[in-house]
Order: sequence, then structure tokens, then C-alpha cells
Amino acid sequence: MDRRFKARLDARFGEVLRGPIRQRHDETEMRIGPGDVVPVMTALHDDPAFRFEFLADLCGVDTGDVMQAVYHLWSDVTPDWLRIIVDGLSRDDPRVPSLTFLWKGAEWMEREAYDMFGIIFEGNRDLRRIYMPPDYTSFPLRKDFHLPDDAARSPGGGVRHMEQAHLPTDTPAAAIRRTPASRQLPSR
Amino acid sequence: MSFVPGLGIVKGMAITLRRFFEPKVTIKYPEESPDVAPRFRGRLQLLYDEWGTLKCETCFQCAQACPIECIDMGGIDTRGRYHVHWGPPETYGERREESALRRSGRPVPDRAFHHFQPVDLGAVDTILDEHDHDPKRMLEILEATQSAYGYLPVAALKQISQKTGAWYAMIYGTASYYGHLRFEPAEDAAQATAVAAARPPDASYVTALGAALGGANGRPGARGRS
Amino acid sequence: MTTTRRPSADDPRVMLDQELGVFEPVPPYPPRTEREAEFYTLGDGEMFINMGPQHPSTHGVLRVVLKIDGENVVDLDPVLGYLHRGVEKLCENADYHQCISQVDPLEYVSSLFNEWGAVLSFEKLLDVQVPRRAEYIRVLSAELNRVASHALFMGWMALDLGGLTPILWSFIERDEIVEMLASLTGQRMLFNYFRIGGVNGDLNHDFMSRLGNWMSRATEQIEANTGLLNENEIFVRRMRGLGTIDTPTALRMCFTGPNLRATGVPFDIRRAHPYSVYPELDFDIPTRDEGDCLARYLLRVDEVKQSLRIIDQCLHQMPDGPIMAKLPRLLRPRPGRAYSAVEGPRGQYATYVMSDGTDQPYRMRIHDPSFIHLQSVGLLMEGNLIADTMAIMASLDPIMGGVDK
Amino acid sequence: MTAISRSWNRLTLPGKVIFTVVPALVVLTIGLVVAIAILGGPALDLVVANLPIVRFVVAATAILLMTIPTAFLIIYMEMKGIALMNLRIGPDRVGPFGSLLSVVHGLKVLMKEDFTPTGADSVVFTWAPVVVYLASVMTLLVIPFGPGLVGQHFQLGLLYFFAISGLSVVGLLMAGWASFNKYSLLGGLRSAAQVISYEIPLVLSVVGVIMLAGTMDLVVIVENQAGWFTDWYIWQQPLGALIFFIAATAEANRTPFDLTEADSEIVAGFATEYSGMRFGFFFFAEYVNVFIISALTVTLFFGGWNAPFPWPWPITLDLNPGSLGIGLLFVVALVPLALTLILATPFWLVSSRIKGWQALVIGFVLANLFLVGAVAAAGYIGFDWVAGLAWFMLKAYVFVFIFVWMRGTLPRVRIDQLMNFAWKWLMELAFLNIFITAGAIILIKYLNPEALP
Repeated sequence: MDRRFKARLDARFGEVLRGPIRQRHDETEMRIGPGDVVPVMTALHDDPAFRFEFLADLCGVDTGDVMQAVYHLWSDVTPDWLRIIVDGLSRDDPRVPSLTFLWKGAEWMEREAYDMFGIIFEGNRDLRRIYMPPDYTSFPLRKDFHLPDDAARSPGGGVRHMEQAHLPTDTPAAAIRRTPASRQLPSR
Repeated sequence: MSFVPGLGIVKGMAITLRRFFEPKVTIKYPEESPDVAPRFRGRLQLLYDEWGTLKCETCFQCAQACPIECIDMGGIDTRGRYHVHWGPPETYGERREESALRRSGRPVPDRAFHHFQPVDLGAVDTILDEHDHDPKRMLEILEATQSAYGYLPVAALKQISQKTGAWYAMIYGTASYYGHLRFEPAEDAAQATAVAAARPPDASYVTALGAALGGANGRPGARGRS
Repeated sequence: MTTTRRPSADDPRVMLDQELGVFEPVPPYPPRTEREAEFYTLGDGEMFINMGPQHPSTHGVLRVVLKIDGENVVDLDPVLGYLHRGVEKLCENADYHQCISQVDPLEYVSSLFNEWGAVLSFEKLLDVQVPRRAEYIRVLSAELNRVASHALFMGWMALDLGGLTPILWSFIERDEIVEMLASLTGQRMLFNYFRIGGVNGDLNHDFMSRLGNWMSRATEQIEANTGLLNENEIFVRRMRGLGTIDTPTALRMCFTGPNLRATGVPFDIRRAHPYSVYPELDFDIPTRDEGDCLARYLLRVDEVKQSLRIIDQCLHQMPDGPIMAKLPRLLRPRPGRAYSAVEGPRGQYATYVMSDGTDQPYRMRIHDPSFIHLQSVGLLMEGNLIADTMAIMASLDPIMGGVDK
Repeated sequence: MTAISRSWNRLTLPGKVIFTVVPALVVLTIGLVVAIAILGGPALDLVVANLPIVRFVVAATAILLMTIPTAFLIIYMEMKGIALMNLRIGPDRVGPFGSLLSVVHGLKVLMKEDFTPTGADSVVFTWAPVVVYLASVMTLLVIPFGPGLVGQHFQLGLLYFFAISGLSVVGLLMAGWASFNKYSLLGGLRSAAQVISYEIPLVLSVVGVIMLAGTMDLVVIVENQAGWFTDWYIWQQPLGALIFFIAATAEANRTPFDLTEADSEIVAGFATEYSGMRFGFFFFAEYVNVFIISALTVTLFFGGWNAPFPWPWPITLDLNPGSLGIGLLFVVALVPLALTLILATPFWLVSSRIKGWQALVIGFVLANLFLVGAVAAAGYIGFDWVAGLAWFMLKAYVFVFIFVWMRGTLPRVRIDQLMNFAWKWLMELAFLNIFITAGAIILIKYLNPEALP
């Protein structure tokens, strides 16, 4: 536990914190709101006093009533893992700014969080499902996910063609992706 | 990469040529078998004795030792979650059916469970509260449970296991050790009394045994083995 | 063959619901994101080629859609999920002991590190003090597993470049280690050896004799195996300068482990954020500055030597004592969150656990390095050839079991 | 009618066989005798009149038949050789040391389904393996296996060789294009680029030898190298031999230049969609190609059928079995028997544990070995072509082993490196070789006008 680090975080980000900074073992935990993600993260990444250049982990959490996005950062200025919990995302439309402008590698982790929790990371260029099939509609790691319901909702119930046949002539690209109305996905 | 072009390739070729003549590591499996480590954990298997009967006595020791509770004797799940039954193979067919039901999300009828009556577990909770959920006072808890229900229902034992954190196997062992605890309702009291009356007293067994062995109570006499 | 035939009943093309055409790996729905629309629009003279999920060198069931222009790869789009088992969801429905065997098959060539990450976070959550002997046994077995994993990597790397022999030599090496670990843990692949608060079994005679036997010739054997390719002109020319990534980009791509160290950053969680008994052990963190495929390959060769050093020290410093902490059978940690990371052969294996006071984790997040590294294949691929896709992918060393979780 | 069919139905199976086969044989025999009596003379005349054509047909058939066991042998060598380098045992189940495994593979390939993918251009798809196979087999026609053992003696044998072997690229392109598969297409185009690029250094590297020999006749080239092994062209053309070997490796699509079927990149290249015997043709053609380039390397640079040293003892075996007269019968009847008994006796005498029949079996085996050795030695001493064939095959298979060895060791090169290597290095070196050779020839002729042809 690095007490001085806690004091520095308090001094720097005191006004945006949602709740006190907690420390346990080798972890320092702070909670912010979704509106403060960009300035806080930019400051942590760029400020020479912090130098958090490693994004160790990014994941979503469903607490049952709100959604959270959890970031873990590492820096050589402190021996602690820094955990940043972006709290208070609504369950119906969880939205949080994407971190891909700082860490390009966050892209797939955000895609995973989107796939599993439905958290929408605004600014991610490629926010589509990564593990589940593209026509899947549930978010399996949410706490209200129930497998029989999900099975009843799943489209097709059979083999889906991963590849579409089209004519080998010089068909324009727009025509290639012509999709029958029956197979159109409902818009998000 | 060396300064002479091709030298690295020649070195590699030399290594392969040397390996060409070295002893080989292949184990020709059906003819020779590899030496398996003594600690190797392979597939679990139930053993049969020479008369073809199952040696398993459902003593629950293996279930107790299993770290992730994948072993379960007799088809009754200890935790009510995973029905990874490990039991005699005669019941594979019905398990396949169960598995299909489970995958489709429908409730699985547990045939081994149907004769255990559903009981109201409120009494158990009160008893446990009285005894502070302390597994060390298991005998008292079990006695209280028996006085509440008249016998020890399996559901009550599972509830006790769940609440106190004691192993089901341990509770079962405790309950089966003491003669005054029983697992079935004492509905046929008359028959039980008749059986007890027809049974010779314990002392007669000891006497008969001692007589057969030729010493007092089966112990060797003063002259050693006669 | 421009003649039009009336299709007979057993003509396979009647089974197709559309007119016979070229099969393109284009998804049959409108593009969902900007990036997808951009990728699935063909430029002049470009074509798609679908690599995987069944392909000799995608290291598992990975599917990569390549957009190629002749032999040049213009862009690529990895499609994951063919091995997705939902381990995080499974762990939420298992208790803490059971989670260990659930995370085991994630990165199946280095299972012990998966277990270690999970076990470490549970121990943090429960405030358990692990006995020192158990810690040493953990380090010993995990470093052995690292050597096995790196040995396999060297074989795979060569196999993807077309060399037939090194993969078998490295399997010989791996098989010895795996047999050794089998005599310690009881299993060859999914060890299920670490327990919360210690390890499952103590060192035994069989393991020690096998280990001593192997240690006596490990160094020279690995030297001989790598000597086949390390100086080979064809190999070096193909690998040098291929898939180069510089330090800032590597940090932006969240690289960890050998792939990051190959760009010159001496970031190793064993030193940067020490866990277990690593602070007591003496070893170096090898780094290389080039950041290309050759650097990643050679760095792993160096790491094997460091691992052998650590194993040697573990054997000499092994303390006596218990191998398990005293713990109740039923674990109910108080509500809280814990994050822990270990340095695996591919980078940072991290586990983030939330407890709500019951005997099951409320949320368990598994962070796998292969997943992170695989996403940068597209970045490293710019302007390279089809053959290099394999080399670059192999040099990042992803394991699909971990990528798909 | 009914009477015949009823009695026919009463026959058992052996009876049916005998009743059909025996009359057929009788009729055939009589017919043959009559036909030979009537047509024998004119037919023989026809053969004698068209001897070159008959010779060509016989040679072509023999070579076509020879490729199959050659391919089997090389496949076995490759499986076993690479296995041994990998510290494996390799094939060990079928036949002694697994030597029949490749034959069994061949049978397996015959039994597999012959599959044509939907959308493939079926005519081209079917003919592609034939073209590839014939292109490699036809080149064997001009290889001199021994003195007098050459399929067709061409003045322009070398030119013929390069012309025909260039045909195989057409087959590979056909296969790649007709398969209706992008991997196949890539493989076909790669092979076209690679084979055509490497044709140039391949041909240029041989020009030095042609200049030294003064001819493109392979038989003459071999005869020029007779004598000690120092007379081989490898000593006069080391650079040419190296370039030839590298370019020929690429020409035969062998490791490290096996880009056309790079399994880790483009699944199996042009052969991805092929199955059954069509794939078998590609497979055989590849291994026949290995043999051919080994054979040509031996022919051009390593003395062909010539022994590395002249036979030190001028023994001439003048055996005429006919001179023995009726004694020949006795020799044929008695020598094996006597040899068996003579060789069995010591075993029978030495150990009482060896029974009489066991000693006889040992003696029989030893006698056979001895006789085979004697016949081989007699053939080697008595007949030029036996000695030539033995040396030729020995040398050729040494090179086959080198190919196997390289396959076990080397990784694959990349396509751009491959092209760079051909155009920027090999071709320049080949030209350099030609200039050096030409300069050397002029110099030597200037110094000693009688030295070279």
C-alpha cells in the first residue's frame, strides 16, 4: 500500500472522485464517473508525475444495478496496481468513452466488454462482437442473463452460412453485401 | 549470421546429420509402454472384485478428497448443482437422458431423489441458529433435527452441510455412526420392535465367538496360542 | 465450359441456394462498424482469402480474413470465437476451488500460469499467507512450464517457416518436462496443481530424479536444438526486420512479456511487481532492441537460460515446511476486489476477482496476453507477404485457447 | 438351350472355371501357333525394318514403368530419412523396416475418392496431373543410365531435357487455375513465377559444361568424363555445379524452394483440391523430379556412369556357359545343392543345439546370398552396363539423400527473396561462369591447340 500515492491522487483528482480512494494489499482503487474518463486517463498517461503507460487490463462489470468499466494501470512511480472503476453506467444504455486514443490495444478488450456486457465504448472504431456470433442478441455475462431465455431468442437455430456466395463478375461492393430482408439484423 | 555465406546452413546440415545417427526417442506404444509416473492421475474407475460385484461401498472418502467435488457417489449431488455422477455403469443410459435435458434448460428429474420427501427446512434453520452454525456441535444439531422431524431427511442434512460448511460426507458419517440416529421415518415401529426382540443380545455373540476361538473372549490363553 | 446444363437431381450445385459463384468470406449482413465497412470493401485488384479456421498454421482454430493484392497482404481481420467456452461465466458459477480447474485449459501449453494468476488473486482476497516451501515449489514448476512453452514456441516458429525438424526436437524437450511435471502434479497437460494457499503435492523422488537427469543436459540440448536455425541464413533473412514494432507503439498496443521486452523495455512482472519468492531469486531480464521477429525469437531463447538459472536456485534454496496453508474447506472471502498478475511465457496473465461474500466469485475477469498480442498482427502486417503472416503470428506466439477463453 | 443351362447350373464353382478356362486356353494356344506360323515371318520383318520405333516404344514403356518403383523408393527414403533426423523411427510397420509403406500409400491413393470440386473446370482439372507427370517422365528418356542404356540417343539431349521439363509449369498452372480455389491459384502462379525464373540460371549454368564438352549430347558428355574422378566436370565447373544444383532444387519445387506447396502458407498450393490418384500423379511427379535432377547432376558434373577410378585389375571375365555343354545341366542342378550342404555342415558340426534342419536352412540362405553376390560380381566384371548402372544409381541416390537431408534441415524462403536470388545473384553468377569458362578455354587453346575439342 502506497499512502503517499493515495495522497497524490487525492490532490490531483479530488474533485472528480466518486467515493474515497481505497487501498488493500498492493492495489489502489479510485472511482470516477463516465464523464471524467478522458481527462483522468489522459492525465494519468501523460503527466510525468504519474506515467501510467501500461494498460494492464480493461473489463466490464455488472454489479446487478449499475454497470462498471474497470481499468487496471501500472506505472513505475508506485508499487501498486491502480484500479480505476468507472461507476454508475446505466443498465439500459451503458456508455463510456473509448480509450483507443491512448492505448490502441484497448480496442479488443473494449470489444470483449461490449460483447459480454453491452457496454458501448464511444469512439472505438471497431465495436462489434468478438466472441459471440454476429447475429447474437444477448450479453452473456450480465447478471440477468438466463440461458433458456437466450436459447429461445437465438435466431435460426441451425447452421448459419458464414460465407455468402456472389457472382465472380465485377459486382460493385455495395451489391455484394445485399442482404435479404428476412436476414436483416434489428438495428442496435 | 556469419560472414561466410552459407556457413549457417552448413552448420544446420551438420547438426541434422549427427542427429541422423543418434539413438531415437520413439516409444513403440503397443509393444513397449512408457513408464507412467506413480502420481499420475488418470481416469477414475470403480473396481470390481473377483465375483464381479462392485467394490465401492459408498464410503464417500473419494468424494471427500476431491478438490472440486466432481466425484459424487450414488447419483445424489452433494451440492445440488453439478450432477457429475460417479457410480455404477448400469445407469449410464439414464444419465445421457439427464444430460440432454440439462442442456435444453429443462428441469432434470432425479430418479435417485424422488423417494426423499421434500421437507420444510425452516426447522433446520432454527436449530442451526440455536447452535450457532457450529460444525463442532454436529451431534447436538443432528439430535435436535431428529427430534424435530422424527428422522434425518437428506434435504435437512444437505441444508446443514450448506449452512455450516461441514462436508456432507462428514455429516453422513456422523449420522450413520450413532445408532440412535436414523435416516428413514420410524413408521413401522411394531416391526422394528419385533426385529429387536428376535435378535439375540450382543453378549451371546461374544460368548459364541470366544468359544469358537478357544480363549476367553477370543483372546489367546495364558499359554499363548494353544 | 460455357454450355448451360440443366442441373440433374444429384448435381451438388442444386443444393446451393444461389447461382454458382465464388465463395467470399464476406459476412451476409450490412457492416456494423466503420472498420468493418472499410475492410470488406475491395479495392482495385484486391481479393479476399479466408485463412482458417482449418488451416495448417493458425495455431488452433483462428480464422483470419486476408485482403491480398497478389502476394501482398493489404489488410487482415482476425475472426475469433471458435474456441470460446465462456470460462468467466463458468467461474462465476463455480466455487473458488473449482475455478482453478476451470482456468486450467485456457493457455494449454502453460497451464500453471493460468492457475497461478487465479490462485494469487484468491489468496489476496482471502488474506492467505502461503508457506515458503509452497512458493518455491510453485516457482520451480512454473519455470519448468515456461521452458516447455518456449521450447514449443521455437518449434512452431520453425514449422511456420517451413522447417520440419525443430518442432519434433522441441516436442522431445517438452515431453521430458511434461513427464516430469506429471510425476509432480499427476497430469501431463492440465496440471490442476496449485491450490489456494499452497500446492497439491510435495516434491517426490520420481520428480527429483527426472529433474536432475534433465537439468544435467538441458542447456547443451537446447543449445544444440537452436543451433539448427539460429545462424541459418534463410531463417535469419526471413525474420530480421520483419514485423518490427517500436517501443511507444508496443506500449500503445498493450504488449507485455517477451514481445514487449523485444522492443527494449525491461518490463517483467516478476521484477516490476514482484510476487511469490521472485525477489529472493537472482536472474536477469533479457531485452533486445530490434523489436522484430528475430528479436522475439532470440529473446525467448535467452529466457529459457534464465529460467534454468531460476530452477537451479530454487533447488538449492528449497526450504522445508508445509506445502499448504491451513484453510477451511468452504471459502467465503469478505466482499472486495482483487487483481493479480503473473509473468507467463507470453506475458501478463492477470485475474481480477470480485467477491460478494459467498463461496463463488461474483465476477472473475481473466486477462490473457495472447488475446492482446493477436490484435496487433494487423498492425505488424503492413506491406508484408502472405508467407509473413504466418511468421509474424508465430513470433507473437498466441495460443487460441487463451485468446478465445 | 434349357439342357445346356441346366447342366451349367449344376456345375460347382471350380467346375465352371475349368469349363471356361481350359477350352479358352486350348483355343488360344492353337490360334497362336497358327498365327505365328502364318504371320511370324512378316511380323519379324516389320519389327526389324522399324527397329528405332520399336526401340523407342520399349524404352518409353520401360521408363514409364521404372518411375513407379523409383518414386516409391524415394518416398520411403524421405519418410525414413527425415524421421531419423527428427529422432523418430519413422515407418516400421509394413514390410522390413517399413519399406513397403510407400507402396501401401500408393495403393491407398488409388482407392481414394477421385473428387472434382463444384465449379472446377473439369477438363483442365483432369488433364493437369497428366501433363505434370508426363513432363517429368519424358525427360528421363535422354538420361544415360549406363553404356548403351539410354532411352533415346539425341544429339541435342540437354536441350530436349530443358524443353520438356519446362512443360511441367503448364501443368501446375492448369491445376492452379482449374481448381476453383484461391490457394490453388496462388500456388499455381507462384510455381509459374518460380519455375520460369529458375529456368534461366539453370540453363545458363550448363553452358559451361557444353562449352567444355563441345556438344549437347549427354552420352558424349559422360564419356568425356571417363577415367579418374579428377576428370569429372565438377572440378572444372564448381560454380556451375553449385548454380545448377540450387536452380534445379527450385525447378523441382523442393525445400527450401517449395513455395508452390508451402503447407504453412497456402495449404497445399496447386494440389489443394486434388485427391485420389490425381493427387498421386502430382506426388509421384515430384519424387520422379527429384530423381531426375539428381541423375542430371550426376550426368553433367559427377561423371555419369563412370566409376570414380579406373578398375585397377584388368580382369576380363570370358564366361561362355555354352561351352560346358551338357555339363551345364549338372552345374545348375548340383551347385546350389552342394553349396547348401557345404555351408550347412560347419553349423551342424559346431553346435549340438542347432538341429539338422536348422543348419540346412542357414546353409540355404547363405548359399543364396553367395550366389547372388557371385552373379552380381560376375555381372559387374563381365558387363559394362551393369557396372555403369550400379555407379550411376549409387551417385544419383547420394544426391537424392542430399535432397532429403535439405528437406529435413532447412526452412522455406520467401517469394520475394526467391525471385531476388534468381535474378540478382544466380543469373549474374551463371554469366560470370560462362565468361570465365570461355576465357579459360581460349587461354588453354592458345597455349596448347590440341588440348580441348
